[in-house]
Amino acid sequence: MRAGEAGRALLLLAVLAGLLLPWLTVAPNRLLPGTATNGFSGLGWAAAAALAALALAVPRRVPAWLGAAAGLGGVALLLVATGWAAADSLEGLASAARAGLGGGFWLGLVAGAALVVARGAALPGPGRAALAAVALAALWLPWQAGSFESLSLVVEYRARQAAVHAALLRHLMLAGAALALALLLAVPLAWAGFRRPGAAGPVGATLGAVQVVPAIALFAALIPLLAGLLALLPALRGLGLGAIGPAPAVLATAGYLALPLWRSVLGGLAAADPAAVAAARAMGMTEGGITREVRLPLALPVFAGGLRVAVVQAIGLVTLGGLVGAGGLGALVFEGLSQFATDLMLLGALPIMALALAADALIRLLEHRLGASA
Amino acid sequence: MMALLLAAGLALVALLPGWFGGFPPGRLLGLAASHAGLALAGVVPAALLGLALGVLVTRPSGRALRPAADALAAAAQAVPPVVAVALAVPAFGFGWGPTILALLLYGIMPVLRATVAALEAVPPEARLAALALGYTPAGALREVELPLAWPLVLDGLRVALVLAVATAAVGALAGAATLGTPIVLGLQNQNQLLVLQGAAATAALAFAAEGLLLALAGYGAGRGRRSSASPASSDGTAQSRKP
Amino acid sequence: MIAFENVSVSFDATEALSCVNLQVAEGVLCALVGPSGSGKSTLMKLVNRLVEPSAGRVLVRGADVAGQDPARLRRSIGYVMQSTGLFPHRTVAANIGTVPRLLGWDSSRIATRVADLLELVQLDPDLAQRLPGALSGGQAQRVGLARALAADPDILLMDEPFGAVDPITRRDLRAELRRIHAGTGKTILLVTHDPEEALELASQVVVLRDGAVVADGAPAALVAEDAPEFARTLLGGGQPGLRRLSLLPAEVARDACPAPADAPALPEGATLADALSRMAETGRDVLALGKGSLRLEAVLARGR
Amino acid sequence: MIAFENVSVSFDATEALSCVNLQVAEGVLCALVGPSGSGKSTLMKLVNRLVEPSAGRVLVRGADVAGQDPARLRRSIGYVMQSTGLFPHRTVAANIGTVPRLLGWDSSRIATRVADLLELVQLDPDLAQRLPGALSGGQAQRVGLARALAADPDILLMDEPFGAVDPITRRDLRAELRRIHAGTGKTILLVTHDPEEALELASQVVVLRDGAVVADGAPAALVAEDAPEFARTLLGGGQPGLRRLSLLPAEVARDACPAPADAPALPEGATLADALSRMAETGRDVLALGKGSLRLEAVLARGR
Amino acid sequence: QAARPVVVSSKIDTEGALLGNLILVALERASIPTEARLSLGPTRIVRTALVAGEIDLYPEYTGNGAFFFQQPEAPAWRNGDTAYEAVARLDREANRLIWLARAPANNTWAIAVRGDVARAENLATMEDFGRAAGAGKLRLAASAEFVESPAALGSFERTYGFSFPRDRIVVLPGGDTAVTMRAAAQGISGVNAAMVYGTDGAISALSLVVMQDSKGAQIVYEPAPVVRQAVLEAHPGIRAALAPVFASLTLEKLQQLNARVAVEGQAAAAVARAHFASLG
Ligand SMILES: Nc1ncnc2c1ncn2[C@@H]1O[C@H](COP(=O)(O)OP(=O)(O)OP(=O)(O)O)[C@@H](O)[C@H]1O
Ligand SMILES: Nc1ncnc2c1ncn2[C@@H]1O[C@H](COP(=O)(O)OP(=O)(O)OP(=O)(O)O)[C@@H](O)[C@H]1O
Ligand SMILES: [Mg+2]
Ligand SMILES: [Mg+2]
Repeated sequence: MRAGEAGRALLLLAVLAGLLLPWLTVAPNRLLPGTATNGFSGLGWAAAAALAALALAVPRRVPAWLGAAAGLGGVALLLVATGWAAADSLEGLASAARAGLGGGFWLGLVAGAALVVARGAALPGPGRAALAAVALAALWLPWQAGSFESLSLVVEYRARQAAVHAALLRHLMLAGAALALALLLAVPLAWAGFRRPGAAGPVGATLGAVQVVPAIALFAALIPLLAGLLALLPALRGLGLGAIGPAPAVLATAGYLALPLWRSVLGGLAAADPAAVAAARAMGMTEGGITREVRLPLALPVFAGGLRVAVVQAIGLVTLGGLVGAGGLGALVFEGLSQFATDLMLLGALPIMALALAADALIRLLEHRLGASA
Repeated sequence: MMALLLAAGLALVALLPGWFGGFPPGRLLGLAASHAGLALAGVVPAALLGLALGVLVTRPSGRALRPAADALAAAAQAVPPVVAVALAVPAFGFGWGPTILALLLYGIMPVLRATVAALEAVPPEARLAALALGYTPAGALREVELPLAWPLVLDGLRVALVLAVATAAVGALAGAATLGTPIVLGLQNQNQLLVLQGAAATAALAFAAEGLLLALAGYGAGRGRRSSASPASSDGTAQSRKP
Repeated sequence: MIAFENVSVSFDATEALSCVNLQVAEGVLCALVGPSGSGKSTLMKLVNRLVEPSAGRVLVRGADVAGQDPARLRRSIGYVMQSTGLFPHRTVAANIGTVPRLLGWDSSRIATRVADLLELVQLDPDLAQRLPGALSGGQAQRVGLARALAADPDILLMDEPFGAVDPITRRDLRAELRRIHAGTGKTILLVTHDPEEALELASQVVVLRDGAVVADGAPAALVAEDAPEFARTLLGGGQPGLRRLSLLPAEVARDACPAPADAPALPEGATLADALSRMAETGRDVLALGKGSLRLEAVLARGR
Repeated sequence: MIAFENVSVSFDATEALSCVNLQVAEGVLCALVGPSGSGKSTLMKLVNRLVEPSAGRVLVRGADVAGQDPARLRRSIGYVMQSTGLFPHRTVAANIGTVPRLLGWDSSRIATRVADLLELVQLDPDLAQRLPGALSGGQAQRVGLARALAADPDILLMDEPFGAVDPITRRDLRAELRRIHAGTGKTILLVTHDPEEALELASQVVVLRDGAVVADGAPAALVAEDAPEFARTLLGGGQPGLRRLSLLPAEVARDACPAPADAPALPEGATLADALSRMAETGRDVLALGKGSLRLEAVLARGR
Repeated sequence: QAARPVVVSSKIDTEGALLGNLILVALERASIPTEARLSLGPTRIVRTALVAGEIDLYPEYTGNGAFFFQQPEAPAWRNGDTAYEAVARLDREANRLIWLARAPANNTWAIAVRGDVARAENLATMEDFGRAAGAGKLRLAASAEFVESPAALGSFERTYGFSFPRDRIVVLPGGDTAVTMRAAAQGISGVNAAMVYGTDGAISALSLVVMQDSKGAQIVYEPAPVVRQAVLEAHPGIRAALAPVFASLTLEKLQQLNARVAVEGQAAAAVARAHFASLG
């Protein structure tokens, strides 16, 4: 499959999504399944224009910047037109009526975005930055203009705006704390395993064993464990440790993160060019010096790879904190779950995905920098 | 086979309480069978998709899709399986459907990452030699790149399988008969014993699956290299356990 | 057999080859020499389409390679790399049998061929079932050579085939190659860093510099006084006179008159440089060569 | 300066060295040659305790190394590896300054030293801030050499330092090393695969085979007719007579009588082999050498 | 102790959020300092937290005492007054927890059927349901607890003399009524009957019809604030502040308020504030 064909496949996916799957659904309230309209009949001329713009992004003859810009325009137009169509479809209905986004919309959005990313990847650094800025503007302007206010997802957001913001912040803090704790655990263990390869096996097995415990069970099992611990050592309460809330969430998440981090640190330490290590030794560096000055710096790129996995996992796993009173976006998700309200679940889940993607991109950038300097 | 020993031990932990008022062993075994089937049904498409994507984005023609594929896999990994299950129920009904979707989303990233890393680790000389000898690109992939990448890919598959077995427990929330059933029941009724039984049984199943996968892979590798006198065709566990 | 017509190759920013014109006739062993990065490997890879020209044409057996199926073309051309490029997951026998298998030979024919090739490159048949990881450098190079020869291609490309082995093994492999070339009459393109190797093995030497052919001719011509300065320095190694002598068989200076009875004898196949060395060792100015003799003045006269 | 007394080294099953006795005097450049796996690297690593003897003693500057702190010992001995072993994450300047930094020099002194060393190994000062990845093979080798010289050690260990570079660069680096050795009078242990290099650079050549010293002496002695057969074959390369001539400066055969006016001149510092090459090139049997002359018979007579 | 704010919590479901917010508003108006830890988790977590002293107060259902004290068969739980008295006594003695005045709304287990099915089959009470159960026209979505606990489906079956074919039940181990109701309303996997709670707001919005439990087969679940005795002593005003609020929550009122959150998607806090304001 040539690059152009990949693009064509994505375009086809977007078209099929629009043709065959529900794009917008209109329901009398947020619980009932709505009646679906497909993308093209709902969006009218805008759908045709958006698809034309996306189609311009496909051929490889078109320069990358133009292709990316056209694709971006197409995606933005799809979004805005969907917002307008939602407003139209709610005209004259009761206030509880909702316009939800269907599977076709999401699939079309993903296909369109993938097309833009694929074209944008060919741009030089500043070009990519500009593309990202334009993409943000293309979302921000219609958001400010209220184009999306009729979408059920936005209605849910408006109903609990402050809570969503607080949850986002808290989610980040929880994930950060879990990551920090996991690092505190994994780095020394990896170091020990590197110095004494015999120790690596059992440590790996232990950390691996955590992975096989179902997450819901681990999160919940930590509560009685912590409660017992606190009953034995009430002083810990003074440190802000509680059986409910952030403590079990952070602990359980850290437990899952320890393995990828441990692996990447260990792998990174072992990855140092043996010639460089031999040279360091031959020049009279002590073992500690060799580690500090040669192994660790050379391990950083490998380590960044493991960190990326761990960060994405942290952001995903901390969601279960919503079950143990830790708050965060997980609380929104589980509130949505308890009402079986799809849009409320999405309101929690979409920012989680966005956070994960942002963190992934950020660390990738860091990795790139490290890779370039090493 | 340490994994299989562990599995046996954990299975005992899971089953024993059944005779002292815990979850009945017969039902637990039934759930385990269904759990295993569900995990397999989720991990097989995830593995195939992850492999296919990994191969695609390492081809010269698919390289442009690499960032998009990475981002998609990361996003998929970030969706908590519980959420994926809940979102999928209206479309797929109760039972296996939504769970398989969640497992699929969760399993792609490890396989994709491992496949990409493994294919990139194939010595460039071997790849060049394959082309220079007159392999078609597909032939070089099939006969040179994939066999050389296999140990690392297998590692990714192992991770995906273990994750799938552990994660399939959430299927209980969608009404699928899995080892998550005693866990969720125990959580609701504050019965720690049920939670322990479910968790131990799940872990046992995960270890057993890992052991079986490695045994199968070791068998395959052993057959492929049976005739070789080299020490390279060693026990798969030792190799893939290395970080 | 192989012709480059106005060929240029660009990689992104760098121009690896510019306007190369070159003919290599059938049965010739042509050595490509030049500093690192001068484009030797690139030139060689044009022949089996591992690299595509950005301008110009490459003709193999009279036909433009651009129109040929790459996989088919490559199966018809042997290729030996410096780093051997053996498949680490396949046994020696399977490595050697790769191209025959791609060509669809039946397995008994492949087995026979593998056994023949192991003999040809003087490897113990017991090695056939080893994996490449368990071979020494020299053994691996021989396997690489055998693999390239497997389907009996009429063209052989060799990219620094002896770069990674120690000088003793290297001398053996060089002799091997000479023997195989003499025995099969294949057209061989050989990249080497070693001027001595180029002069000793090749009947045509091509000197590359910064992507251009700066000299192309018989070895002796390239170390002659009128050869391009760069080629002379590269190949002559500071003693172009001796280098020339080392290119000439002793016979060319033979004198029909028999040598004195006590004159040291020169073995068959020796070069004029060998003769000079022997004279220095023995302190004599006449050697016996076959039925005739070889005199110091006659030897020196050939160095011009 | 360096002495091995009945040294043996075993790794698990293999005996890498057995009963080696060897002295290297102060200021000597000693070349270690031998086939792959013969124990050259192992012998060298004994000196800075990268390898410990399983029997026998290693003396450096008169003291047994076994009693010395490895890190201190190593800082006092320069070490250059074939694969350079440069730190890929550090600039050229930081790489060169490693040992001075370990020794606690202040940064301005290190900076001065680095600048001096870059000049010594003839590298552009602009390279100082590059990372090793951005260097050519020859440049990287020079940086490795500069790094080993940084703290002005009186002993230098060089393990195939020029293995990975092309022959033109290699010739330059060789000249560099000769110059540095002549200028500083360091004791140098040099492992090389290249017999020519060993003969050209070293004042002492040690031939190893299967972990034992099979020959040890001045270069000329090892290609003489009475030298051990193995050493002769390894070093002589089939032309021991010419090899001997290439080890002798032209002056040894000079004739005080002036040469004819039209005789070609031989440059200062040329060897007898150079003279022979020049004679072959020009077809003359007399060359002008300084105020005197050099005759063909006199040259050949020295080949014995 | 007096300076420490009262940590108010609630379960992670619609009604929990609503009741928790109501409690918060009421305490705020009574100038009692509060700290909100609403939607903390499922019953087990919130209950554990209260017993452990991590939180001070949350709304719980009287009938759950049957399970907290492991006596699901005791007849006391089947009557509103006796259930309240029993749980209040047991918790005070065992855990020093005080049950404050309860709401007159029974959030008990019930079974609801799709409106069209109910009309076609003429289903209105559990007797009707029992008759239709064996006919193979109904498929029930329910939590594992509902199906397996003798006090739930078992009690219905015993009281009304029917037995629901187990192969026609979609069992959801963690199943919430939001899911079961939606399944029935939407016909997911062929479901047309659902386990529901009496006060579920979505019942009418989803066009479901609740089968009347005319014989009182179920344990009574009336919501009431439960508070730690020490905290109540420190803030005696809590009792008076909450009593009128809970008294206002009749079954219909609670259904309405729940519907505003679950069906219309208003924030629980906003709904709670509006209701509190309407009390005057
Ligand atoms: N795939 C490639 N992409 C970009 N540049 C390349 C590529 N292959 C070769 N080059 C560049 O083309 C030039 C010629 O390279 P080539 O490998 O042909 O040199 P060479 O003579 O074989 O050198 P060496 O002796 O080091 O093998 C070099 O500048 C090299 O960096
Ligand atoms: N760390 C080690 N462990 C085990 N065996 C070793 C080790 N280092 C060297 N040997 C063995 O000792 C012998 C001598 O090795 P050494 O590296 O000294 O050879 P060498 O002469 O330097 O060879 P080369 O020219 O290939 O570098 C070889 O057989 C080698 O395999
Ligand atoms: Mg090359
Ligand atoms: Mg060595």
